Amino acid sequence: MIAGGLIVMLTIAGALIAIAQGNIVRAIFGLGVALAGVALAFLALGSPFVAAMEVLIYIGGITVAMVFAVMLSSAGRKEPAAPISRHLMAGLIALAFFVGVAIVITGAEFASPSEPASEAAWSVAELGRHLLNRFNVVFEALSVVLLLAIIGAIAIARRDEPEEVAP
Amino acid sequence: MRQSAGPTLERTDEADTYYLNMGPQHPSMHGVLRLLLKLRGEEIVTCEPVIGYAHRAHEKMAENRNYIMFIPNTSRVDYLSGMIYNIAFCQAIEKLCSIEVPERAEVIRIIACELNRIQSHLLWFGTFLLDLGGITPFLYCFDDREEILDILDRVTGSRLTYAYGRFGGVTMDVDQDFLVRTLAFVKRIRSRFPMYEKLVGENVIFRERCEGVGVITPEVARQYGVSGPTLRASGIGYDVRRAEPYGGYDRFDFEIPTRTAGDCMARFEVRMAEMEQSCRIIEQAVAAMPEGPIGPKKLVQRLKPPEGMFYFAVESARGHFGQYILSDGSNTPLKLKMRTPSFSNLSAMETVLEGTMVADTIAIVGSIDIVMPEIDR
Amino acid sequence: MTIHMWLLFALALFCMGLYATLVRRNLIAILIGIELMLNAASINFMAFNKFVASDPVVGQIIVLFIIGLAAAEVAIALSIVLAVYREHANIDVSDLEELKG
Amino acid sequence: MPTTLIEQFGNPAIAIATGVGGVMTVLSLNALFLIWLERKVSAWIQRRMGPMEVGFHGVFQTIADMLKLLGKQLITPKGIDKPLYHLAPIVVFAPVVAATSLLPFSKSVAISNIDIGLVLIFVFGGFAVVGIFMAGWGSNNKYALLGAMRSVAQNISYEIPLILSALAVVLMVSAVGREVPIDGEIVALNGLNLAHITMAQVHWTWFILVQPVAALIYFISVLAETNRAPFDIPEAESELVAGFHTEYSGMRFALFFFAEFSNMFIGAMVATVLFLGGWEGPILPGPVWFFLKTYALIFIMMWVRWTYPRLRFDQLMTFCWAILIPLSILNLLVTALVIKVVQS
Amino acid sequence: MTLAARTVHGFHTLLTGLGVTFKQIFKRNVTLQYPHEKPELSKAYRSLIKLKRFDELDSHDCVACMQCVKICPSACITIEGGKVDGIKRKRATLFEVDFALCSVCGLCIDVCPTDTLEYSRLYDEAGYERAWTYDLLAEFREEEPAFRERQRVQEEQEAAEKEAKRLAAEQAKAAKEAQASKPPDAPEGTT
Repeated sequence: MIAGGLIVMLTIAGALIAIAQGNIVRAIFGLGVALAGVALAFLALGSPFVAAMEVLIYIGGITVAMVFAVMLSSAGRKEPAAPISRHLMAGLIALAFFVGVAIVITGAEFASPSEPASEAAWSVAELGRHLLNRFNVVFEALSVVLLLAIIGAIAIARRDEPEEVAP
Repeated sequence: MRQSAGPTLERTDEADTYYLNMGPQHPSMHGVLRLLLKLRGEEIVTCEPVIGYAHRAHEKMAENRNYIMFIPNTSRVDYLSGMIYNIAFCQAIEKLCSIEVPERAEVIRIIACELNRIQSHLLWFGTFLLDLGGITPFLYCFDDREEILDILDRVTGSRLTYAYGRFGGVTMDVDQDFLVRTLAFVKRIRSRFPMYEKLVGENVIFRERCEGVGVITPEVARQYGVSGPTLRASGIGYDVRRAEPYGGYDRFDFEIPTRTAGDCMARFEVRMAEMEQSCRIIEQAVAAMPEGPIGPKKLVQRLKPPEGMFYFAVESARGHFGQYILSDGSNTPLKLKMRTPSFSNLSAMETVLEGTMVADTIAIVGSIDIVMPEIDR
Repeated sequence: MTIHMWLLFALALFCMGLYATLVRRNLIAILIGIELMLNAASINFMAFNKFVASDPVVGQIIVLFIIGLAAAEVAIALSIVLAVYREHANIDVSDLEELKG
Repeated sequence: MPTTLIEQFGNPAIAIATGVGGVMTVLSLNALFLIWLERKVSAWIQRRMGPMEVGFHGVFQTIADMLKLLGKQLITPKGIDKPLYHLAPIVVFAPVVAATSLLPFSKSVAISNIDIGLVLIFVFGGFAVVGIFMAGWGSNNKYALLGAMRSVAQNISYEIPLILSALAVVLMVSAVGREVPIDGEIVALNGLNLAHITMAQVHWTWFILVQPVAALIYFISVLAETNRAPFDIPEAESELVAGFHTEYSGMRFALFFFAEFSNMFIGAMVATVLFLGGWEGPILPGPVWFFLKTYALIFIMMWVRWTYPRLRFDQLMTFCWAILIPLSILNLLVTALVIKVVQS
Repeated sequence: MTLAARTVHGFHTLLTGLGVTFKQIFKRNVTLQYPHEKPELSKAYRSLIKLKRFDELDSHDCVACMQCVKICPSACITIEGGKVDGIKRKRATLFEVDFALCSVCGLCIDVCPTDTLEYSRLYDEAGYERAWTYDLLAEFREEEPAFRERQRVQEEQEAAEKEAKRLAAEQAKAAKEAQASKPPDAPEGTT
């Protein structure tokens, strides 16, 4: 329970930095903190492997790529503050969404599975086996998507003159 | 923009570029050179060398003292080939005032100068590798270089800033031991060349860093007055020792190594080959060492040079070193202008560095072997 | 923590992401918002996976899928950021009007 | 099977405290020794003596340096991004401690034993990148920023061959199919568990013998990941002064330095586990073998550093993407094929 | 060359490099542990100048001719002296060298008419001040009166000898002259 509270606080604090910080690099590092919190949440929810992947790909890859893009594009300049009306509107939408869905969630009843999954079912081996048998399509689709994304990214980011592509 | 955290990549007049001050305090800038680089990412858009941080007014000092009192200054202009500069000044004055130099003194001078040239090339080799990130060859070179310094120390008493030359000769005679040790050194350095070749010359990383990097075309070289090994690496076989022989160099048999590629690798090869040629000269000089006096008995102090302009050039370790003396007939030069090779070599960098990468800058500036005090004087 | 708390936590994260996406004008800041929303969804999946599902593998695989997709999405989005920046020297979305009909 | 601290102590809080304390002790001693060794190795190669004054052959030189660094002023430059600048050394250093705690030093000594230990090692390796970025960005220095950008690009690129070559070993572990009794029951070895990887290499069946290419790729990638020469481009002192830690002084700098040497240590330890059979070896006890192999690898890393010049950044990237990654993919494919053929 | 061949060749050169450095590990060190071991100074070793002690004088022979002061490019030599009471030989009463300015060029040694300057074997000099003036006469100062006394005695002796010689010469000359001016007498024997 305490651990859960800490995880929630860490994540929300990181997310707050991420959305409120005008300095984009700090916002990205805030996102990193939030993602670390999410990874801890995954750990608490019983899957160390997914937590590890979250850190490896999100923190080690995605946030770093974002900072890289910021540096390459001088996007780190402070953006002009949005007009208050926009803040209000967005805040209202988000709040309304939160309240609406929160009511649904608190009112909902969730059936527990008749018998809890065995320890072995949580193992990485099991995950891998499923990924390559039952969910083979997901795996293949993901690989195709990633390949296309790489090609697309290179095609978009490439300068007109042929040069070596930045990794 | 300054307020925002992080080093903002200052926008220059061109989009995507920013300035980087490399030097005057920077680990790889030899002495105090400042390169004002305009970069796009790591690529150099323009490069502007800024000099003058080591200016000590040697030329002005020459105007305020007798010819002989300028002798200690000469080695300090280029402290890496101090002996060559020192002797060159004496040779210039000897030619100006028609002072005879005994043959033995000439041969001693040639041995000392060639040892100094090898020493300078060795130090260049070491620091060049240091710039490229290889630390160990630097210390091996220093091991060999120490040997030369010890040998020269035996006759000159100094290790770096020699005041060995006097008008009409040298200060101290060499003994048998000096000659023996010199020959032993020649043998030793010859045995070290294959090691350097294995450790550095053949190394794939070194070759990758050097081949095709920083090409100085013969046209650019001519345009900027590039000289010395840097020029010879671009395919022009100009060497003052051969073009306008001085100090008895015409008596010896040696080659002028040239390469045509003009890149860092060519400059490396030319210098390595030059060390071998210097070894050859030394061997011949030791064999041909005549007996006799090493200079006038009494110090030649009061000179009566003819009025007028006078130019004398030698081949220093870095290239064509010229001295332009304007004399009014008194014991003090009206003007002493030094034409130093590093200065011209460095001025070519503006053209050569364009479009290269930051890491190449280090390699290229390192490969032309500049000595900042020589540029600033 | 109960499943309800996890879900509310995820919801809060999602709403923060939503807010950021609506308010911010910097392309990368918007991307941050989207990432937050994706992660909120992932937490939901993991929570259901732990408390409701009988087979714990499915939820994990979906989360892995989301992570993979997010990586692909970020790669594309960042390359767009760079391309836009190169064209406009600016990545403020309100200045991007060329695609308007 | 190593018993973990949690099993020994029962109470996780005590176990964690002991674990962190133990890891810190090992890391500190190791850093002290490695810095001394680095100086000595460089001295031997360069025909010098190295530190000779403080203690016998300068063994206490590093401690003296540590004291000096402790006493130095902490200079905080102007215009920095304060939180990032101050957090960076910690973010760089913390994963090192975590990663060390994952390694099985011997059959009976290990701080933790996690089924996905190998994955976690890479996770913590990826973490350090963030810290380097924070340092480079937060320092308000162009050299630091360039260094950080180079460092991150390099680390991300070399992670690919690193993981791919380790994957070949993971495949081998399951292919060996050895089943060992652990705690009374027969368990199939798990390729992601570091202790299991070690146990798959008993009786001199080290994976370096069957996977030499993977071992070579792994070693090169470790050099690059730990920013060691000839891949020390992020902190190439002749180009970028000191790279991402240019603006750090005193203990903050010491922390970066500490992390760098510890990373080298971890890289060598993981390589020992993956390719050199970890604690396995005759006569001598497990930890001795483990550290012997680790330090032999570290010696090679130092030897390499003091021999070669540095690559240029684009050459480094080309080397990774054009040679190492295709080679490691090929190696992985061949490994998988051979295993399939042998099994059927 | 194909990429594969180049890669293999590259690795080969790298291994050769490793071989070279490995061999060096077992070679003798070339460094000196400086404060414990000191290098052997060469016979031409240049350092601060000093005054040579001549055997026949048992002292230096600086005559304060100011030649070295005039030629010194760094103007680091200060000399006072000249004629001293009691003796004829000129003596320096002050000879100071500011070693911080000196560039050890050796022109003063070359120019010295009495050859009384030479290089000392002063080694590892270090200090905390900028002023770095050496009094070259320090070792001679105490014995200076004795030297002057000796010199005075010697000069007197010389003068006396000279005087005696002169007298003798004069006498001889006078005698000669007297002889010459005498009218030619007939030899005694012949008279």
